[in-house]
Amino acid sequence: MTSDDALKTAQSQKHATPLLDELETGPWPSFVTGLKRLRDAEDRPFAPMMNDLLGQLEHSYEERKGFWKGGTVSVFGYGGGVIPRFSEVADQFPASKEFHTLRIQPPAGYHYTTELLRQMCDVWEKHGSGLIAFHGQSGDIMFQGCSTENTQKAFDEFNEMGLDLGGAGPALRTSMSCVGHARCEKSCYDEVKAHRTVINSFLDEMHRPALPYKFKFKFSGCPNDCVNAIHRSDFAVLGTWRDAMKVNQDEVKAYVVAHGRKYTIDSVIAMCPTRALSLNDDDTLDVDNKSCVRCMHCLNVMPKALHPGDDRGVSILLGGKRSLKVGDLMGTMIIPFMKLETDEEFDALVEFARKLIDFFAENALEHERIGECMDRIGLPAFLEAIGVAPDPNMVNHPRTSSYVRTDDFTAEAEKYFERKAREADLTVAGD
Amino acid sequence: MTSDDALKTAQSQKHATPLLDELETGPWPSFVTGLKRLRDAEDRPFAPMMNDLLGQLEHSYEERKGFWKGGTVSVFGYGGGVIPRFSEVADQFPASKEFHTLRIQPPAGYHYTTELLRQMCDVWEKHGSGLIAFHGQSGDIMFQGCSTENTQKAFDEFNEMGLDLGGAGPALRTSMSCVGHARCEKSCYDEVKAHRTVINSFLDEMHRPALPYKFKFKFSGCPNDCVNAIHRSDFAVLGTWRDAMKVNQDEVKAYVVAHGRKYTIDSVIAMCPTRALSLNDDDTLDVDNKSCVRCMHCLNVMPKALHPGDDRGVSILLGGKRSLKVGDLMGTMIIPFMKLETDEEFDALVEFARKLIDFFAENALEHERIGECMDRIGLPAFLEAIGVAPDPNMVNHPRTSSYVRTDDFTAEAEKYFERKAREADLTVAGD
Amino acid sequence: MNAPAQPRRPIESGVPDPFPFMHPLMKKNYGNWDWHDRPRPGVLRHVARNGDEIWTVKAGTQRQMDVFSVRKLCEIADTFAEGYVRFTTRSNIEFMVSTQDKVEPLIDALTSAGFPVGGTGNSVSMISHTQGWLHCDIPGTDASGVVKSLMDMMYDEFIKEEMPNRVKITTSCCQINCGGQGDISINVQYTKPPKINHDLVSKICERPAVVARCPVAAIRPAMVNGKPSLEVDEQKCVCCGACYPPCPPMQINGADSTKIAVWVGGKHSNARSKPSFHKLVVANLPNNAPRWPEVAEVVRKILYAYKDNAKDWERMGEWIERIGWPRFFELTGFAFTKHHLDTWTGSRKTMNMSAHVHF
Amino acid sequence: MNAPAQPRRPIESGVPDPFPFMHPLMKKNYGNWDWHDRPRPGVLRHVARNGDEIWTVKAGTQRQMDVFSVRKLCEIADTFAEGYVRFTTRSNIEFMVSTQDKVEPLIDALTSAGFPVGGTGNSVSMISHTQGWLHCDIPGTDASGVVKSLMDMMYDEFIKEEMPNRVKITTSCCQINCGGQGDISINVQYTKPPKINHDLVSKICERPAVVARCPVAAIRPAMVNGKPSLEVDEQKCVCCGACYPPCPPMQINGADSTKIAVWVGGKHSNARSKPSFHKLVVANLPNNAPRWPEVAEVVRKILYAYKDNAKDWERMGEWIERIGWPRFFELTGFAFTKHHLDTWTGSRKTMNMSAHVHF
Repeated sequence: MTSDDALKTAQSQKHATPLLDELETGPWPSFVTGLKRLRDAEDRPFAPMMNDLLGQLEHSYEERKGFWKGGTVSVFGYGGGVIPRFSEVADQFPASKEFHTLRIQPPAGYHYTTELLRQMCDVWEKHGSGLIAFHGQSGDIMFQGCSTENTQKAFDEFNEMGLDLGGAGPALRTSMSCVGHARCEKSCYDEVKAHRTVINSFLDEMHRPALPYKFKFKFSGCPNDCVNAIHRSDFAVLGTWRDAMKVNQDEVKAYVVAHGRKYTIDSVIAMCPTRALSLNDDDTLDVDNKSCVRCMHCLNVMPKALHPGDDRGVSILLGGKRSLKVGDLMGTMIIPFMKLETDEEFDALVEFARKLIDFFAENALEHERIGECMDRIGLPAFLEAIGVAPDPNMVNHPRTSSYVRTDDFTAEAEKYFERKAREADLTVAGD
Repeated sequence: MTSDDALKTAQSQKHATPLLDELETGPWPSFVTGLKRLRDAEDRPFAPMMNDLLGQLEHSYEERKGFWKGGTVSVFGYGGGVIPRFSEVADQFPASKEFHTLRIQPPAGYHYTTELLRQMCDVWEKHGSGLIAFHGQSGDIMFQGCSTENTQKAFDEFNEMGLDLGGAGPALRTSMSCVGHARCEKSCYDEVKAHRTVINSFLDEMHRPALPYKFKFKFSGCPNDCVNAIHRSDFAVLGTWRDAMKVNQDEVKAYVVAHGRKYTIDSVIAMCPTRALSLNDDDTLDVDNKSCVRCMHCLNVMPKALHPGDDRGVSILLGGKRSLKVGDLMGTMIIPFMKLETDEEFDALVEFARKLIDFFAENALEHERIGECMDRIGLPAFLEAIGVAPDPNMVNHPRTSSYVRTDDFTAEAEKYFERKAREADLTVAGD
Repeated sequence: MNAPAQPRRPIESGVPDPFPFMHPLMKKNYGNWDWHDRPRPGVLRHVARNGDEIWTVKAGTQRQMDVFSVRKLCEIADTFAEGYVRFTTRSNIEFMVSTQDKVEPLIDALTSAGFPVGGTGNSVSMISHTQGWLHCDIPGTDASGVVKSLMDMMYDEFIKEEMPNRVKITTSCCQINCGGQGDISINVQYTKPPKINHDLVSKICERPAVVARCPVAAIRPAMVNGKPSLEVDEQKCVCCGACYPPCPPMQINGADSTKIAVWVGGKHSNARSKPSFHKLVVANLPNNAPRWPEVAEVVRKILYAYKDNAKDWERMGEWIERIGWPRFFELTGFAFTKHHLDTWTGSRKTMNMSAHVHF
Repeated sequence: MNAPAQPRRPIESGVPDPFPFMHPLMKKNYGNWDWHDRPRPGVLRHVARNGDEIWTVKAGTQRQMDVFSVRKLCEIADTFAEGYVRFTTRSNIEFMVSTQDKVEPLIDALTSAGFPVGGTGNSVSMISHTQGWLHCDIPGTDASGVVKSLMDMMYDEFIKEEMPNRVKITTSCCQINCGGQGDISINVQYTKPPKINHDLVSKICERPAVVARCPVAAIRPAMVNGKPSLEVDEQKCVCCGACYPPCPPMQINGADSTKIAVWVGGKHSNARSKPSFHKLVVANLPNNAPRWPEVAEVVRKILYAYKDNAKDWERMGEWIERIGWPRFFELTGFAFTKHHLDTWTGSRKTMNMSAHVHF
């Protein structure tokens, strides 16, 4: 049959989806039921598209194969942010032959009013499929299912609402931050400010992809790292503190009374990774803050008794990524501590980010992430390039291999002592 | 002056050793004083040799450079065991122009009677320099300083005493075992029997070097590994046990009384690497033997209270070595447990050792240690070659990389289940 | 003839300011929270330094949501809560209210609308997942379907807090593994080298880029049937599928060869142990749409071995570290094979170079 | 003319049976010991299951011993002990006696003969060392001299048991590091590429074997002055000296370029933590014979930082793991430089891929 006939058929008759139907049973909310609701909204422009979408998905379930291919779709002025999808089986499912995704950056921290959500739905019912994901692995709201023709229209309306496209391709990507300051007692810095200040300083890199490969920032308020920054971003900003944790000994005692001594020792004291905790015979807690690595375990378990210290700031880790191509990497600790309170300190964060992006743009190979680039050139060369001095917190331990040429060791040591002397002067001056 | 004149001078006059003299001060026994005693024993044949030896050593201290070169010296019937040393400055120090070392294997466990030591001294005063090291890094007694001519004579006398040369070059090397059964409550197998049974089965490989590179066995009675087998041998045999450790709760309580609760928790309980220990509220010890990794810490600290279990045997680790050329390697756990009590079990150990030596001889590259060979071909191929089934105790954790072709996974899993079924049958049959 | 309308220039507004959309108590106490507890599964109470309290009710969603579901959630938020919601990284929705008395009615409303309340504390939270057949251009499976099947199986563990510590599960539709690390990870594992359509390679693929993409240097340019194409050294190929995205004619998926592997012990948090990668448990599971029962069974075995045996606060990987991998394979009944021995760069450091053993 | 005498054929007797040389109580209770304690530094009491006791007195030696020293030790063993001795892996000598009353006179005899009694329990034991200028063909320094100098400095720590745990120190005269891993390791570190005597290379060296020996593939065959020789790519060369043993004309030692590096945290035992390699602290120390004062000062700083700060039973490396490397460098006053960042194969896994930091 011709494509026109197929279109009519599609409008007049719903595809059978016996395999997908099996995903409507069971207690968890069913995405299939949702897709069908869209298909069955026959007064809406997206109903035929969603019927064919369901048809194609059922076809995938039958064949155990995907039937989308990429292509090129963008909005005026931007090079990225739309994920184009063209059907390879459009002859059978013509109404969903174009099913692009708009990646839209959510408010930092994923806060929404019902009003904002409804406005989004309004736009998406008009121009798109009615299918939305909160959120993609990328941290975007994914408005999934838009024809090529409607992409610009949908974007224009979202953009007028104050929303902007996210990143895709070899570009700065959409970022994420945890709930942090907004509702969490562990939060060590203003995540919203950091997230927005950094990302909004580099929108050109997001909207007009020109980097060797993707580059991601993520912001977690403490080492619990609820947005998985260390592994899932090239540039991870995690809250931490430099001084002693705060201990409320009465609450500690209350915990021991409530849970028992043996249990407290086994599940708190003995689980400290650096043996920085000891329970005194009077059931107060003895904390060796010099040995504490800010792992958060005891703070997590005793949220009333223990809190981060007052001298808060951030650590920055660089180079996290998934498998391709050298294998998974976690980010490496590069800046153990920086303060992040004053505007100058936020500026310094942006400047460091700029230095990194510039280094990445100039030095990474095509399709190479910053973590792979660090591995390729080695940490010493990388640090020199970005102007950061070596610090023992960057490594689990110093080198174990003697295979290195050390004839400039004494000169390098001198640099260290000079730097320490300068830092000591600054500290004195700052007191 | 001619060489003859120099020889006369050497005999008539002692070299000044102002630098070495500085090593005669201080409380620790001075090797220099010992060397001088030999030089000054003017009635002995070795005095001139030791005078020139001191002269050459002083020259090294002045120039900060060594002046020995290798060469070829051996005894009849053997290809190794003598370390040849020829002086590069023999014109100045002619009497020590040949200063070879005989590597002699000590009794397993380094046991000596004064009679044996005196017999050794007698031989060495007659044919050698009078300088002996107990013992070299190789585990040999090093009789240092013998002329080419006297090497055979010295060996013949040692050999008649029941002593044999050790290994050198690309060969089976001299082994070591800890004091073990002879005086240690931690000992989990008969180290002397293992050491002698294994090494004396392969003397041909020791005396006639024909392997790709050195191959070392070492025997430690428990995981404290007092002879450093894991790192310093290709084939490390360490005692261990499979059942529960033995706990004397009265001695535990006595320890807590003597040392205090907090101290006991901090220095015993919290130092257990797998949190397998917990102190009950009545000061008895709660041991989770399934989680215990036999690290020995608690047994070391409480030797009266805690002992290895009864079901003792050995673990075998393969591939330890120093830097050259891939960097240091510790041995990898290959046989987590084998019994070593009956003659059949000792035979099985020898057979496994034979399999390893054969594999090494056939597959290693020139100057490649077994650990490097394992790295080069990968653990799966190595295990297949030596006929050992994969075991989770061989690794810290299973693979983290998905980069492997797994289409035969199900067949491999079948092999595992069949093996487990066979083992279960054997266990039932053995009960 | 009219001049064409000038297209609209984008307003490059970037990340939206969240404060206009943030619950008033969160705005008021921004940066000043003191502690929190969990009065019941699915409910958090946060207390500010000034004594203010905010109550959060957390519910699971299907992630791929139709506008009707979104509007339903809005309706609940307006009727039973205070009009403010947020989403978590794992696609749960949170409703914030200022008084405790709103909590129970809100829970009832969500539950009766089919949204399970839970996912807090030591529960099995929603599975983090990727796009799959629904929207991806290179998928080996359909994450949405796998997740729905698994969450049905683990529903009780979402609405309760009975796990030793939180359980974060991920799925991925190809070996790029966008789903990331998880306490349990369910990922596509290809088992055969790509099948190459040599007629299309030179038309579609930038051949040097494809050659460069291979992690094991198994791809080389070749003339096939007189056409420039690419060939794969099947001895070297690790079947990772890295060549497929830049070169769709190198089809890595096959109805028989696209399999599922299950991994355990991945961890993103720094709590106690450092972040860690997940480790292989089982490979070669069938890609059995629509409900993947074999995968669900494997996940169930792992989950309940953990629930029954781990001590409080041990995450999956930490539990296994303590009891040892031999015992893990024993408790779960899976096979340990040569494929569990790492062979990738750095594998030497995964070997047990010690006498530490578990019996 | 007489036929030449037939040379004597060796008796391949291998490892001697130790039982004829073993103290009678050790033979009697072989495999049946129950526990031990240390009544004082240098003395061990072992108790057998049947109640038998054996007392061991441990003393330090110079390792490179003249026969007169050996005979002196024999004399002490016959007069004050029971004629049986053994040596430890670290060249200490042990005298076994069957009754406690022999212990004090034996200690006195050893002490007055200049042999320090100690090296037991949590002491600094004798330094494990290599041959050096005295006997090695490739040495960069003289281990015997370094060891004598250091043991003089640490004498008190040998005869006392005041360390947090045992301290095992090693020295090595070249980068092959025959001395092995130590809590503190004092090793030669070459700092310049080999100086090649091109006239001798082709005569003395098997060139392909030398090329193969280089860990960084920096050596290649070359014609120099019309002679076949070898050349070194100095950009690649890591100055390890691996080429020097198979090719003495590639001289790696130089009065100015042979330096000493000090490493910490190596550990052979499986107690608590798995065995570990030592890590770099300071490089480029002068090879300052005859007493190496700069090296001794570095070792002293490390040793006393450990003694003053570690908790009971922490070995050097375990102490540093707890307090963190930043604090270690702070307490000892050494510099942390780019050279402390590992660049060798597998170095990625030495990086801190976590938010765990020490301040």
